[in-house]
This record gives sequence, structure tokens and C-alpha cells, in this order.
Amino acid sequence: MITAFFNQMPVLVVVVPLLAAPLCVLAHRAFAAWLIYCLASWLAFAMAFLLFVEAKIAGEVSYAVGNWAPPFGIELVIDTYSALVLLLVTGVAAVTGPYARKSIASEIAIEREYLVFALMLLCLAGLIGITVTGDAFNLFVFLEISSLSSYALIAMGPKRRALLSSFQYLIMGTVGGTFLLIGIGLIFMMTGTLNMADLADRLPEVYATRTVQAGLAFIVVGLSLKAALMPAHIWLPNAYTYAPSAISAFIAATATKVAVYALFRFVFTVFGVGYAFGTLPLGIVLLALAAVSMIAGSLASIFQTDVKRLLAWSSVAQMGYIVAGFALATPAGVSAGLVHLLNHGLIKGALFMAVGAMVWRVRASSINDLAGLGRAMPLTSAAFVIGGLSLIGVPATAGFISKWALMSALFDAQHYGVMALLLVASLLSIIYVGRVIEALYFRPLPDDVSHHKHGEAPLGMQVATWTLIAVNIVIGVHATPELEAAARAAASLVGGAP
Amino acid sequence: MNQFLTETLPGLFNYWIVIGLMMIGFYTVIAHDNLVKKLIGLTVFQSAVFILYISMGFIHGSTAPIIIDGDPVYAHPLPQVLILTAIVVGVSTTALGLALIVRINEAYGSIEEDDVLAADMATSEGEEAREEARSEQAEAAEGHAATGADDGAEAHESRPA
Amino acid sequence: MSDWLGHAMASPALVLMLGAALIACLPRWLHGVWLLVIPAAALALLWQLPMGLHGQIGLFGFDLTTLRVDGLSRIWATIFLIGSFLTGLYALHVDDRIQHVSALVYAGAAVGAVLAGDLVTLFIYWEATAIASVFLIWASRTIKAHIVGLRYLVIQVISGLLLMMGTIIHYHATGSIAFDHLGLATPGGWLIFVAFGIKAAFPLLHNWVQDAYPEATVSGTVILSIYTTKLAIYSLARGYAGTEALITIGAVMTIFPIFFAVIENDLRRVLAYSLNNQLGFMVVGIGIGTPLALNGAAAHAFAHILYKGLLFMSMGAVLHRVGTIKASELGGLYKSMPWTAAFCIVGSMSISAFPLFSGFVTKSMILTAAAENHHWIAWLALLVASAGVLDHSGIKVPFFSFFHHDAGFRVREAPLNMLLAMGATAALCIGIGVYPAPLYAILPFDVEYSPYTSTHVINQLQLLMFAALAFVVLFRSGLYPPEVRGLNLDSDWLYRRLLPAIGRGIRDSVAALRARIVAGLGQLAGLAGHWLTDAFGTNGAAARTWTTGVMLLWVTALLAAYLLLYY
Amino acid sequence: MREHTVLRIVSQLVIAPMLLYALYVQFHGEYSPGGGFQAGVILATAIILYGLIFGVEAAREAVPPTLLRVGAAGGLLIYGGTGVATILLGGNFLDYDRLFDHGGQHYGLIIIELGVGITVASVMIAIFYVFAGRGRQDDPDSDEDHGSADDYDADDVS
Repeated sequence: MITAFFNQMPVLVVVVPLLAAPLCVLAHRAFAAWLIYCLASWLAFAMAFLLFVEAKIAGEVSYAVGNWAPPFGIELVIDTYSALVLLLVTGVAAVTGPYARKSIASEIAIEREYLVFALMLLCLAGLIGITVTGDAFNLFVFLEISSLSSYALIAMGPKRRALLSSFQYLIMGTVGGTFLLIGIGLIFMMTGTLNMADLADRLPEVYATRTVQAGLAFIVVGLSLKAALMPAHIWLPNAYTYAPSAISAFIAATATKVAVYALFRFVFTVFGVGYAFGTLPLGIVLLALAAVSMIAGSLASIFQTDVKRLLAWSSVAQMGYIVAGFALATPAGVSAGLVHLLNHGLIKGALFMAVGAMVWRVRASSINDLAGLGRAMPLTSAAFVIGGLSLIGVPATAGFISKWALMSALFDAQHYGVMALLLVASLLSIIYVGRVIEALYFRPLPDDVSHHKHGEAPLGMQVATWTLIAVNIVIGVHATPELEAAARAAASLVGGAP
Repeated sequence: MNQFLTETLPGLFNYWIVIGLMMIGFYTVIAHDNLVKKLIGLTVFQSAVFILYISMGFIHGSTAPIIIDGDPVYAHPLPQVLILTAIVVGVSTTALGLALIVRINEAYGSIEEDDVLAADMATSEGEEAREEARSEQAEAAEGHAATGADDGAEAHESRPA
Repeated sequence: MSDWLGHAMASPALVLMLGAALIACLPRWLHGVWLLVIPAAALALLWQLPMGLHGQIGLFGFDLTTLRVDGLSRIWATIFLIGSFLTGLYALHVDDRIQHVSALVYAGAAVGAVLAGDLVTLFIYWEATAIASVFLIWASRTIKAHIVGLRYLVIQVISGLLLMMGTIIHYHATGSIAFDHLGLATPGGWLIFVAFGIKAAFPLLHNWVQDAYPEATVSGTVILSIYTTKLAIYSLARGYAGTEALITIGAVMTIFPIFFAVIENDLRRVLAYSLNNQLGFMVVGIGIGTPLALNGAAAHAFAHILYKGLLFMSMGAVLHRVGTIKASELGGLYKSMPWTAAFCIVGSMSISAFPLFSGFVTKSMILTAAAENHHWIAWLALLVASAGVLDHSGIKVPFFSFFHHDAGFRVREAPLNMLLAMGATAALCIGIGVYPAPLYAILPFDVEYSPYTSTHVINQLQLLMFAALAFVVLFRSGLYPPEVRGLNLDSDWLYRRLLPAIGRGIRDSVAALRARIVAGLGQLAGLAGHWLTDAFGTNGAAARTWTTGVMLLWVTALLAAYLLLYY
Repeated sequence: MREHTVLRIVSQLVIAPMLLYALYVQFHGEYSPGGGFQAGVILATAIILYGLIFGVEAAREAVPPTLLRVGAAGGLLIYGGTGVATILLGGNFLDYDRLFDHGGQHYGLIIIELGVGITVASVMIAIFYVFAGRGRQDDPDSDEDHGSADDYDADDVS
């Protein structure tokens, strides 16, 4: 039985949240739905961890759905690359559970709460599906599942602006998804297979055709849209700003990261690094876009008056960091990009959670509204400070590890210009994080202090926020396991010694 | 050239239809402010992709992939199955989009994107005004500091509270 | 992880930081005790450590040496910890958790940086000092402090980033991250040099000191004056001892702040300028690079932290009681604050290097080293600067605040804890001046040196007397820049007296040039700011919400670009 | 529309065969064109037609929203539950051969398609209720469709 469970984990990690979603709907009670969410996400996290270990030992875990042998059936493949992203997704989801209870309750009517949890589970199932699947079309379907549920989740935000934000995201996301569909169709047309490993085998024969080239272009643009890479990023700030706080934290930490995962899964595993970066000039385009993202995102972030929007813009900038690492297509670069993908997920998750806790308290998220909260909510504010430091890349935090890795990789690849821009971007990040910290600690509480009577945020929100912060610090001081795993993943993607 | 006109061009007519539909749909999404029209455009765009898939699995003279007696040529069933799924996704998207439009209409009284954005902009200006007031105050303090080495004493308050 | 635990137990830096965490959690009435106990414990721990390398840990692929105890690092760590204790005492009455925590973290980071055996550890602590210290500025809680603090932080972090880049380049070039002599031979060495230079307030990189220090809180300024710049001096001594360029840089550093210090009205800013000038002495010492010179730099840093801290403390006490620190508004305070006045005079005599005060026994080492090695121009510059110091710090500060005409303030004497802190510091200043042997004993190199030779003493006294005379003459004749609010520079007297005239001429032209540059930069910055706001402000072109049509147009453009590239 | 006699009569005549046809399509899906999705849509169309002709209220009475919620979730659970059942029987996910000794693929597929059909029909009707109900009254659970509209794209592995 136990071995059976272990063998089935690759599919169970998707199925558990997928089936928990209708259970939430059936349960129809906010508390029961929440409980189901927590159990499912924790179970998923546990399985993700076991899968990570398994992938580490075996190199790759493969699973044939319906016992149809690949490449005919749908294959689930978990290697270190996907296992790491899987760990991030399920980890953040698991932490969001305790957080979401109070946060959701404060922003969404009680009779609709169960739906939030059902949708979050669906979204989670979709995101997990993307990471574990070894089938190109299946990836599209999971991507759309996660996207659709996140549109609906964002639309549940307390302000009416959430509606248009969600609609814009829906349009952009659907176009991105359809582009991906076109791209997959084009390469399917040329090879007759959808299995990624099989595609990788068969594509070299037809590399020279226009169809495959166009297919790559469509896939890259489609997934860039989902990953909010410049210039396809404008849907992101609004979507993250107006979503309910718990949803902001969850989606900001996972959705775009998984899209980047999928992008480079296609680019590296399916098309091959030699083709995408050698024959075709994808690397330089992505690097340029990444550089623009870093600077423009940081600049826009500095000017924001709303903290959630500020963080969202900084996400645009940080996506630039991540893509810059991957776009180097060197083992060091890919590993740095992957490390930053994970670390940034943790950082942004923590920051959005901290801000969400403040929003829970003051019911507003502009910088002015957070004035003086350092005294009223010392723990939450401290969490924000640590998260902010990690975002800047201060030593002993996770952000530093990835910044260091990125700088080293850029230096090795002799992209000094991008290196300098990364430095500038991190200076800019000091300014936008500094603005918030100053408001928290060095401005007086506003006169109408009625809402400050109650003090700190609820325990669940605290625990969740601090868990992510703690992980940040642990990675900051003891990064070796993460770096080793990332190096293994990079080696499997672009070759080279792990 | 002649061959291109007589054979290649009409021979690929399905792709021309796909491309035409795709462009119509995409243009509608880009050019129209009306959210419903955008959604319609999106649906047309998606349909074009569905047709692309279906037509690429089609073989001349083939039948539908149903098991019947004899040995007929079947069309490739896989694209059809895939597209069935994609259609489901598309329908969900449309339904969700329409639901959002209904609520946008209720919240803003308009389904023109620029009107809604303008309404948003108007609400955000109030928030901004407060922030601007503060930064102006700060600039004033800075300006004061820059005018002479001996700036005002107010900046030197210390607060050993 | 066990090596981590071992490191945490052994490192004075982490003791301070853990102490800070403790203070963050403890109720307020317990703060005071810990503010004193923690630095004392860390100091005891430091002296328990045997000489050598400790705390080797692995961190993201590097083998770090987090503790290197040798003569050079130990004297710096010692004075940092003494400084931490004294400022803790000084800040005892402050009821502000943020200040206490950041002060301890700051001190811990500085100690950690000094004890760092490799560049990565150094960088980590280097950044930590930047971040911890900015809170001391922000803690003033004024809008100006906020802006200044951000500016300060950005400059500090630029220094950190340069250090990081330099380290990466150095590592790739040599395969080593050890923090030993670096030199200017490699690009990595240059980057690190500039990084150190920013924190050491090299000329033209110095403005952040005068910009930020006077904006901090009363105790914050004292704390700030101790660590960052001296940490940079240590790093220079470690990495660039004997680099010729430092002699020139140091000589310029000693001279130019004098002109600004003389005309400055904000007394804490005067002290910030003289801080710069004193750093110049140490930089010259490092540039000379002989054991005697390095000893001089170390000893001078030691003494300097004490007397500059004392001066800042006394001015802080005045600010605390009176609420202003403008020379033009103060005067006659010796009646109300006699103790503070006395301590301030001790500090100013020390900084002016009167015999029997700490400055004398340390500064003369550097002067002697300069003379021994025939750096005559530098020697002359140092001599001139010594005279200048007396004018602006030695006389101006105590004179305008405590004597001069009575401004009519009748305030209470400084709080007891401030007085105790100042008293202890003053005692140390005098103690070192009278009996320098213990200080000499902990210097990094074994050098026989005796400051109290008759030549030294007489030379120094002559110099001081003439400088004092100059002050009196200038002041009586009304030439000494009066303590006015504005910058009314009266040029009638410009050519009548040579020395001050040249000084003023240089000062004027530098000031004018600076004003022009600042104005030009300001305009540029204004333009850039407008452009940025237009582009990236919340409703700016790049950052506002676009319609989906526009977004998709961009996406289409991107797709077209890809397709064209592949075509 | 209730006054249009022709429409009423015709729809009364048509609705029952539609439902029957839906069932046919449902259970012949594994041989012939059809399957859960199509059947679900046809079934939903019948109910929607009923709603259009006789009013949403009448339709709501016939097929209450709670039933739809249960149906949408339950259908999905049938689908997933089958997969889980195959796992419990020692096979891989959706390895139908484990379900029965003979014709496992066959019956397995039927069960799966049943789940899909129920979900699709429920969600379609729910969407109709919500859009039709808008503006007439403000019913609290009208937003339910949001969620369930997405629920049914989960029947992906068709």
C-alpha cells in the first residue's frame, strides 16, 4: 500500500487538490472548505517534498496516466527542475492556508468564501499540473485551469477595480494561452507528437522549417504574456493590487513563476538550447527584455502610492532578474535564474502576506494608510522589513543568494551592461522598500487611531508570514541545498557539470 | 508563379481561412473598446485556432474516426480530442468573461473599456493628491536645505520621546 | 549547522546582534541594563579569543572566515565595543526601541566587518552597517531626515555593491576571497578601493557625512560618528597599506574640510567636517604604510572615536536641552551646563592634540612617520590641518556654544546618563593622553615610540598657541566668520590678511563652484525627475493601466519581432 | 413568452426527446460521436429551453440551484473518484482495466463520461440561471457561477 502510494504520487499531487475543489463546493461552509483546502494543500506539499527527494535520487520520476505508455498516453515527468518549482508552489499554497482564513473572511462575503477555497484549489491543481506534466498539450490545459481560476479569484477583490483588472487579465491571459495553443499546434503538425521528450527527439529533423520557428515564437510570446515579461506585463500590477490579499500573496508567489518554468521547459527541454539560443537569437532578445523589465519595473515601483501595486511593479522588475538568468543559457545562469525564481516566490509571498495583514487591520493599502503601523503591528512590520531586505538582496537573506548568483553568472557570461543594470535596479529597490519602511516606522499614527486598538494581525496570518520569512532567512544563511539542487536542474536543462 | 496561384494557394485554403479568422478576431480585440465585442473577437480568434487543429488532422477522403467495417481512411482523431478540450476551455473563458462584463456594467454603468478606465483614474486621483501634498512638503524642506548651509532649525528636532 | 552555533557563540558581532534581537523583544524598562551589558559581554568575549582565524563556515559555496583576531582587527573591535558601551550609556534615557536595536545591530555589524577574514563576510557586514545605520537617521522622524536617510542609504549601498562587484571580479581573477592586501593592480582592487573610499569619505565622495550625520537623532549622530568611517579606515589599512595615492588623498582630506567647517553654522555639521579632516590623518598614515604609520593610524582611530564621540555627545546634550545647535543661536551655556561645557573642552583639547590629551599621543605618531619617510608636503598639510582643527573644532565649538555672548537659554544640565557617558569618555581621553602605554601595548605592531619628547611638546604647543592667537585676532577684528544664519561673505577684508584671505578665497571659489555644480545637477535632476514622473508616475505613460488594446498591440509587436528575427 | 402558444406546445413536445437524446449521446459516447460534454450541453439546452419558455422561476423549481452545485461538484468527483478507485485497485490513475475483469476500458469510460456530462450540464444551467436572473432580483448565490464555471474545464483528459 505504501509503495503503491509512493508510485502514485506524481498523479496524486495533482489529483488531491483537483478533487478537493469539488469537495469544497459540496461542503458549502466556509470553515469546512477552509479545512479541506488546508488538508489538501498540506498533503500536496508533503507529496511534493517526497517527489523532490525521489527526483533527487532517481534523477527523473515518470508516470503514465491510465497506464498508457508514453509517448501515446499522457506522461507525468518530474525532474529536479520541476520538483523545485513544485515545492515552491505547494509550499506557498500550504502556507496560504492558515493565512487565508481571516484574510478572506475580512474581504469576501461569508456565503462565497467556500468558492474562494475551491478556486484556490483548482488554481493550485493547475499550477501543480503544469510543473509535473510531460505533455505539451496537457500543459496548456493545466495552464488554462490555473488561469481561469485566478481570473475568478482576482475578480473577487473587494474593490470594483478588481473587475476590470480581472477582465484585462482574462483577455491577455487567453490570448497568451491561445498563442501557446497555436505554437503547440504548429510543432505537433511537424512532429505528430505531444510528449515533450518525444518532441525533443523529433524536432531536430524539422528544425529548419518555418513552422517550427513560428511555433517557438508563438510559444515564447504566449508564455511571456502569462509570465508578465515586458512588454506584456501591464495586466499584472492591477491584477495583484486589487485581488483579495491572500490571493495576491498566493498568485504573486506562484503564477508567474510557473509560467516562467513552462517557458523554459519548452525552450530548453523541447526545443533545445542549441536551437533556441544558437540558431535563433532568443537569448539576446530575452536578455534585452529582461534588462528593460528590471529598470522600468523598479522605476514604476518607486512612484507607486499603493503598497500592493508597488510590490506588483517590483514583481515585474524581478521577473526581469529571473529571465535574465535563464536567458544566459549557461549552467550558472540557469541555476541563478531558477534560484531567484524560487527565492523571489518566497520573498513576494511573504511581502504580500505582511501587507495583507496590514490591509486586514487598516482596510486600505496606500502608503499613507500604513503610516505608523510599525508601532501598532510590530511583528508584521518587522516581517515586512525582513522581506524588504531580502527583496533588496541584503546578505543573510534569500534575496542576496540569488543576487549574488545572478551577478556571478552575468559576470561569467561577460554581460557587464546587464550586470550594471541589475545593480541600478537593486539600488532602486532600496528606494521603494525604504519608502514603505519609513512610513511604517517613522511617521506618526494617523489621528483616527480607532483601528489600531486591536494591535497585531491574527495568529494564522502571523504564522504564515513568518514561516515564509523564516525560510527566507534559512536560505540566506544556508543556501547550499538550494544551490546544489538548482545546479542539478540547470545541468539537466542546458548540460554541464552540476 | 502560376503553379502557386492555381495549386498552392487554393490547396492551402484552410490555412487562409484560419489566418483570416485569426486576424479578424485579433483586430476586434485590439480595436474595440466595447468589452463584449472584445470577447467576441477573442472567441473568433480561438475558433480560428480550433479550425487550424481540426484541419491539420484531416486527410483527403477520410471519414470520421469511428470504428466501422471495412478499412476506411480515418482522420487523425487526436487533434479533434484536443480541440474538444480547448473548446471547453474557451467556453469557460467566455462564460467567465461575460460574467465579469455583467458585473462591470453593474459597478460602472458602462462596458466601454476607456470609460471604465477613466472612472478608475478619477478615483485614484484622490488618493494621489494626498501623497503629492506630502512630497511637496518634502521638496519644500529640501529646497530650504539647499538655499544655504544654515538651514532652519526645524529639521533638527530630536525626539528622545 | 553546528559550526554555525559555534560561530554564534564565539563572535562578538553576533553577541551584539542577538542582544539587539533581545532588546527588540524585551519590555522597555529592561532596555537600559542590556544596552550596557551586551557590549561589555562582547568586549570580554573578544579578549577571550585567541589570536588567529576562527569561525570558518561554509556559505553558498564559499569557505568563510568570519573571525580573524590579530593586532589590527582587535584594536578596532575593541574601540568599537567601547564606543558601543559609551553610546549605550549616553542613549540610556532614549525610549525608542528602534534606535536601540539598530544601534546594537550597527555596532555588531561594524565589529563583524572588522573581524572578517574574507571579502564575502566583509561585504555581508558592510551592507549590514549601511542598513542598520540608516534607521538612526530616520529615527529623527522628520521629512528631511527621511530624504537624507534614503540618500545616505543609497550611497552606502552603492559602496556595498562596488565591494560586491569588486569581490566577484577579484575572486574570478585570483580564486581567493581572502581579505588581505589587495592593492590597486587589478580592476577588482580598484572597485574595492572606491567602495572603501566612499565609506571613508574621500574628497568628493565625502558629502554624505555632512549630509546625513547632522540629521540623525541626538544619540544617533554620536553612534554614526563611530563606526562607518572608521570601518573604512580599517579596511584601507588592511587592504591598501602603503598605497602612495592614499597620502595625497589623505592630505587633501585634512585640508579642505577646514574651510567649510569654519563657515558652518550648524555645530554638529562643523564636527562632521572635522571628522573628515581627522580621517585624513589616518588615511595619510595608511598611505605611508610603515609600522609606525599604521600604528599611528590605528591609535589615532582609537583616540578619535573617543574624542569625536565626546564632542558629538556634548553637542547632542546641548541640542537635547536647548533644541537647537546653531552657533548663531547659542552662547553662554556654561552657566547652565557646566559639566557639559567642561567635557566639551576636554574633547576639543583632545582633537586639537594638546599635550596630555589623547589626540596628542596619537597624531604625533602619524606626523613623525610622515617626517621619517620624507613626505614633506603631506607633513606640512597635516601641520596646517592641525592648526585648522584647533580653530574650528577646538575653539569654535565650545566657544560659540558655551561662552561668547549669552543667548539667554536657562536650561537644566544634561541628564545624568549623558553626563556619565561624557565623563567616562573624557576620562579615557585624558587617560590616554597622560598614560598612553596601555594603548600602545595593543597596537598592531611593536614599535618603540614616545610622544613626550620635548621637541614634540614644544612644537605642538607653539603650533597651538599660534593657531589660538590667529583665532583671537580674527575674532576680535571681526574677520572670523561670524555665527550668522546666512552666508554673508564680506569680501572687503579679503586682501588685508594673507592666510585667512587665501583660505577664504579657496573657500569662496570652492563654495561657488560647488553651488554651481549643485544647481546644475539640481536642474538636471529636476528635468530627469519630471521625465521619470511623466513616464513612470502612477498615471505616467509606462505605468498607468493601459487598455487591453494597447497591451495587445505590444504583444503583437513582440510576436512580429520574434517572427522577423527568425525569418 | 408564456403567451406564445406555438412555442409552448412545440417546446413541450421537444423537451422530452431532447432529454432522451442527451442520454443517448451520453451512453454511446465510446462508440459513436458524442460523450459527456456533448450530452451535458444537450441536456442543459433542454432545461434552458424550458426556462426560456416557462420562465426561470419554473426552471429553478424543476432544477434547483443547490442540485446544480451538487451536480457540478459531484460530476467532477465521479471523474476523479474513478481515477482514485483505479489507484486503490493497484493500477495507475485512470487505468480502467483495473475496474472490471472484462471491458474495463469500456465501463470505465462510461463512468467517466457520466461525470463529465453531469458537470457540464449543471454548469451550463447554472450559467443560464445567473445571467437570466441578473437584474430581476438580487439573489445572493448568483455569484456561484463564477466558481462553477471554471469547475468544469477540469475534465481535460478527454
